[in-house]
Amino acid sequence: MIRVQTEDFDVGREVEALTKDRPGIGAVCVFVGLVRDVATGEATCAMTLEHYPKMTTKELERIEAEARSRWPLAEVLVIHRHGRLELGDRIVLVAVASAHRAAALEACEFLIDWLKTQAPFWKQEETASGPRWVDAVASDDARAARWTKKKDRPS
Amino acid sequence: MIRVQTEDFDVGREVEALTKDRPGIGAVCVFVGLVRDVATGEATCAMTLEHYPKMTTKELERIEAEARSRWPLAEVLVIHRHGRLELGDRIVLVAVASAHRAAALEACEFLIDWLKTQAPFWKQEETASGPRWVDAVASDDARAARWTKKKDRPS
Amino acid sequence: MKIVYFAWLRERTGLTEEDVAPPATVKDVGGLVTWLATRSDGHARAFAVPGQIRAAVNQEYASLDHPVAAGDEVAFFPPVTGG
Amino acid sequence: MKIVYFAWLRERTGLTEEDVAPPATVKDVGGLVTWLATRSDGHARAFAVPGQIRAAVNQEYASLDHPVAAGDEVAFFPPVTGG
Repeated sequence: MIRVQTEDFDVGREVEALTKDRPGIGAVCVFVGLVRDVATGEATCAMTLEHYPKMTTKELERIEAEARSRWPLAEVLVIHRHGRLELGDRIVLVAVASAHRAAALEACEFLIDWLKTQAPFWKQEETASGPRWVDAVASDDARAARWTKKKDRPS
Repeated sequence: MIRVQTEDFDVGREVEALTKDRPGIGAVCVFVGLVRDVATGEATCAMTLEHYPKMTTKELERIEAEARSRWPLAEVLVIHRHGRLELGDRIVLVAVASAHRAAALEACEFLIDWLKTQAPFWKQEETASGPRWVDAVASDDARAARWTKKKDRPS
Repeated sequence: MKIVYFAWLRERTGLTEEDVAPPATVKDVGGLVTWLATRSDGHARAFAVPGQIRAAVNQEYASLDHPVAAGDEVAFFPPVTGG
Repeated sequence: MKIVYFAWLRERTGLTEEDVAPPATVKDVGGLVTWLATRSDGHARAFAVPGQIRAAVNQEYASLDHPVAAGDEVAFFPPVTGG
């Protein structure tokens, strides 16, 4: 399931809802991304996330479908916030539930790696010297590219 | 931090506490293990986890220290329950907070892989044909052994 | 053809979107970029460094040789920084 | 020397722990296993398949050639299944 929203989310409640009455689930892997203090080397107090609404849901659903085609997953949840977020605020949640931990761990990592390089979001930070668009990071592309090389876990 | 307890834990509250007032944290990776229905091929309704209290904390602290020596981690939390647990109950929580996602994801996976093969817990399932000790799984040893081959992420 | 802009392409062009009717010689994303860059100083600045620009045609990532036609929605934006 | 048992080793020996004074010929974990197995039918059953047994000396994993001495706490249990 994909949700794009301005509101915060409750990690515990989301994980609970994901596994409730699903007795075949033995493992849940959750990734939470937060606004941190030095994303670009300069002190950050807040950021604004802009996105391309018509494309975002489409792209996130495509990424979810790709994960489901690679691993046997019981549940997938991606929540991505947009709008203005302050230091320490939650930005993104990826939660994957499966019978076994390997699938949950690998799919969670796959999803966050692809989100970083494929989901049409742009971050503008507020710094002491004014607003500043966050540049894409080459290492994110490299991490995502690992998954194109083979079906399972990259080295 | 290591906690071994019979009581349940609240995933959201634990993650919140881990990151609160820690502005350098950009990523949290969480693994939750649950009692599932067919752990050994036979329908399971509940299980009892026995452990070796004097050794458990020592061993978990050793595993945490090993993770901290391999990755730059802001916070590590492992909660492992013991006693009787029913279908769908949470067994274990591993939560790792770091500035960047790679460290959080890899350390979380490392910790759960090592917990599975090193933490002195034993599971006895209640099945229709009576109680049954869960056998160790060779694939768990293989997953854990990957981490001994090189310092970073195994293939 | 509808053009939409995000992040600093939106700021430099001063536009969130615009409806355009490029000449028939504009057949793909690359041709569209070249043509759009002539529309104003802001457009020229927005499209100054092609390597920093990504495009989507009808909400799907598209390379420079991807065809464009009347009725398409073409988006321009910097490399994404979500997650 | 204190011996502690877990899981089906506890069930088969019928003991959670016992204090023992093995002869001086018992110098390591392997020697201790051989000697303990003679103490009762339950002990014999518990130690019947050495490959399924793990040991810890003073709460640290120990192999068969790990030395044991008076005052040690030696634990025997099946391969762990936590997590």
